[in-house]
Amino acid sequence: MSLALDLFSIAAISAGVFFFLAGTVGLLRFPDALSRLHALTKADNLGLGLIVLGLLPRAESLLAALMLVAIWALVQLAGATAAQLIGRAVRRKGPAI
Amino acid sequence: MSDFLLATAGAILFTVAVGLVRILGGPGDADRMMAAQLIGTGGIASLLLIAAATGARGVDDVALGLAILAAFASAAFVNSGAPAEEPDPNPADDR
Amino acid sequence: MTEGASAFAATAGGSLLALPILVPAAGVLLSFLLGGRQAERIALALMPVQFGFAVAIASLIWRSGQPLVYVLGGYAPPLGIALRADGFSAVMLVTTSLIMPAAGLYARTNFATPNDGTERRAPLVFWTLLQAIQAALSLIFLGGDLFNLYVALELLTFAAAPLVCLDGRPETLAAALRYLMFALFGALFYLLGVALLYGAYGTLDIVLLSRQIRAEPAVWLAAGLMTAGLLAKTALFPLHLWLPPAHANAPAAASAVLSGLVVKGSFFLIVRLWFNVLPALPNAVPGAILAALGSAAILAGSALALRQERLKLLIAYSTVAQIGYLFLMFPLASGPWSAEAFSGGVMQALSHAFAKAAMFLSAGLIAESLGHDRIAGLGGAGRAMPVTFLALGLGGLSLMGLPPSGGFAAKWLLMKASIEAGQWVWAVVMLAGGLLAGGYLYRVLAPALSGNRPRLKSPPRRSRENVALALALAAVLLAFAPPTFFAFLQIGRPAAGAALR
Amino acid sequence: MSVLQALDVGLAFLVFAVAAWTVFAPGPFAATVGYVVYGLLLSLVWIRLFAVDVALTEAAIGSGVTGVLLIGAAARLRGAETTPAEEALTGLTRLFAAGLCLLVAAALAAVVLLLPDQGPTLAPQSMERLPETGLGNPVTAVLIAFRSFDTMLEKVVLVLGVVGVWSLAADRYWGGAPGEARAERPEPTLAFFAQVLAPIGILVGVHVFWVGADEPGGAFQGGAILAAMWMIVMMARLTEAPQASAFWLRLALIAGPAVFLAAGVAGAVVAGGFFAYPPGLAKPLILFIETFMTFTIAVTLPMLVAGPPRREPRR
Repeated sequence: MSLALDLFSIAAISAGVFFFLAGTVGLLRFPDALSRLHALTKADNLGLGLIVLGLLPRAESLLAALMLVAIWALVQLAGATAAQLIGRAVRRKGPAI
Repeated sequence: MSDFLLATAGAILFTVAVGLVRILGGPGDADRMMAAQLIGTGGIASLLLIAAATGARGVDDVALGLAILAAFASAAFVNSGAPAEEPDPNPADDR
Repeated sequence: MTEGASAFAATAGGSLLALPILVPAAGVLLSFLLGGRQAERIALALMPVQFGFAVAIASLIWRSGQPLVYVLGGYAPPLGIALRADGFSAVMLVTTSLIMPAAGLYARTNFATPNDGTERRAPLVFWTLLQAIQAALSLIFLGGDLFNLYVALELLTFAAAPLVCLDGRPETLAAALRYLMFALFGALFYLLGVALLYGAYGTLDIVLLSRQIRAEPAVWLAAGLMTAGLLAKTALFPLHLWLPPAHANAPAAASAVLSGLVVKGSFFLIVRLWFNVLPALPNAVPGAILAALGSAAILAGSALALRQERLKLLIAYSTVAQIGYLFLMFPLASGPWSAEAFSGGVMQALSHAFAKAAMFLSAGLIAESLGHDRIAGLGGAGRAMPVTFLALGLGGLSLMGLPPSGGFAAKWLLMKASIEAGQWVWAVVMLAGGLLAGGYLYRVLAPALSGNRPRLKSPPRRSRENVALALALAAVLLAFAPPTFFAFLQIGRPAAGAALR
Repeated sequence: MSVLQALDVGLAFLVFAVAAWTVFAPGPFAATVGYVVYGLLLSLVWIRLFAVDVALTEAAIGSGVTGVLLIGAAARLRGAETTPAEEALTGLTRLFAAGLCLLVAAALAAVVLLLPDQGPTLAPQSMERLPETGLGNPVTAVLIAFRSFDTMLEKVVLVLGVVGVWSLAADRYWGGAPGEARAERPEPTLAFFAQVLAPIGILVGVHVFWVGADEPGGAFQGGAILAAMWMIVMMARLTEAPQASAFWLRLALIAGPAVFLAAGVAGAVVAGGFFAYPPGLAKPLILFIETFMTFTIAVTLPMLVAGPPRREPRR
């Protein structure tokens, strides 16, 4: 059982790392600000989400697990807001800001 | 297992930081802001991984604090980008 | 060392030491809360109280012949914080509590709240921060713990910097910012040194540290960093760049406090550092470096003062020069002449405090009455406002080091010590500095006392002239300090420079 | 080298790289972004040094308050071609400054390496006397009991900070609300975000303050998070900055140090010395003082960020 959980953790966390990598590559390679923003949000949502998912089986208590989920939810909220705000700013002032 | 967690923490940090180093020249402030946002998320991820691996106490509060403040820099950035100095000549036109 | 086993046991009456810090701190909070005219009332009402504390502390030290100690919160060092007062602390406390009310009485005209009681910016800020400076200086003179003293430095910085740009002109803002940068970097370097000392010895208490300190790399680096940081705050040449614009642009009453007292705060800490914390370090080389910088300050500051076109800038550059004298005591700090050198340094700090405060207040009166402070336009002004120029001249007497004045006593003691120590060079510098001071004062006084009376925009108020004159007279009277005064200064003074050999 | 050591070394290099990035960044805004990231990495470093209290402070101040302050400052400088400081610096001064920095850094590094690995410390003594305070977190005990005098005075420094910032106001704006009046067009996204975040953030802030007695946390960290919540609500224009002359604001700004000072003086009457706590009553008193300090910090930091009054006072 523990082995299965470990394997699950490893798989989820590795997938999370992949999305962080993808987010970075997108940030560096995509042609314009709005599409770079697009890449970025994937890292926020999926990257951290998968890592939290992978860490859940290892949480010491239910409260700790809830805390992990809450952190992810907050980052989701922050990421979505930041993406909206930056996107609007870029559209309003042009990509040079 | 904790070695794996630590290695991933390092990998994430390294990945997102490369983004910042690469983006030194911009092109625009918005890109720099995005890089900072990405590092913020990456930092929280590695913090959680490090905490799980080393069992340090009280780290979840730090992660919680960082998560709450994650959008602050971006909010300030946008807020300062729309200052009162130059009122929009055509307020209806948000496009 | 006079601190014996009593270093951690509170002495009788020691609780008095907390009051000169806590009372003005409470005054700051209340003034800010109540606002309006209350700030001025609270500040002025607390000044005599503060003088009472200072005198009481001095008399307790005098009667017991021992430093006064108080342990805060019942947590003895190294865990907790101790306050300590020796002769030097007490003298500085009394000086502060005399100059503060002088500046306060002078400032009532400039920083009055309108009759309807509406709160104005400059008065509220001035009266609040004046009390903050008082609290910070008390803490500097009484603190027995290096981190506690860092807090005092922070208080002092944030109290002093806004006073520089109180009248809001852009150039004053630039001066204040520059001052702030120097002060913050200075505090940061000091803090780095404190952290190193804690890392090496696990305590921040001055007495405990002084017993353990050995000449090792960490200590040398800490001493270097802390000294450099404090020198930046004291504006010793070549770190003086911030001082002339800051002190010349501040309102006169603030300049008097900044030039007379605030720079002495960080100087006091340099003395504490080398005499009380690091007596075990051989101080020949650092002492010589400090004195060489001091000499350069005397010569360069005086030469620059000679070339100024505005009176307030001239006085500010003369502060740069006079600060230099303070550092001549360091190479003379060990040896049979050390008591003389120490007394000379302290006397210089006191007499400069009074004389410079008097001069800045006079310069403020001159600027207000004439509408400008250009030296070229001072012709005959001495006839129009004789008392003001008398105060300016008497202050100048002390700067030149002519008898009878505190400045003379200070320079005489320092000169004697340097000749006894065979270090002639400092004596030569002092003589040259006196001549140069004579030169720049002549530039001001000679035209002022000759020529036709100019038209005054408004004659200075007699009471304000008297305040300046009283300060100048205090600087003169220091020349007549009795031997018991110098004996008092020695209470609790450890000798610097490998005193433990 | 274990993975943990490798991570530490990598983290150290990263901190160094971001610091260099910040120094060499083109323009104030880029440098600010570097600084925010630097703060985030530092809080990771503090975690690795098991200084969670400091990590919390760094997270709250570095990413929250200072970041907002500096981004605002960078935005105001954006119009200027160069800052005055840049104009004044010639190549030679830059070289000199760089050399001096390198020298100090090298000397510090060398000396720190020379210090004993197990340096002398006061940690055992503070643990020994921890029970007297009734607290479980030695950091809080140092701040509010052993060295309470320092902490009280640091809070007075914060008041001086506000006085200093306000002193930059134009005379006619004295007593008015701090910060610039902004265009009346609230960003709907930001408003929604603030409405969702603020209640959660306030809970977290109070939580961090409350656990500070026994776990990492405390008045400053909790207060800083609360301060950030007020800032976001003001940024979203859901509420206006209060008038600088408002009595309640002044009271809030001094409440922390005032209560602390009063308790310290009361100690002289009831517990035999300034800043002494009566035995048995230490913990409730400490929590009482910390409550006011948290509140004051939560009010002070946004006022410091908002800047001097820039609006005519309303009567």
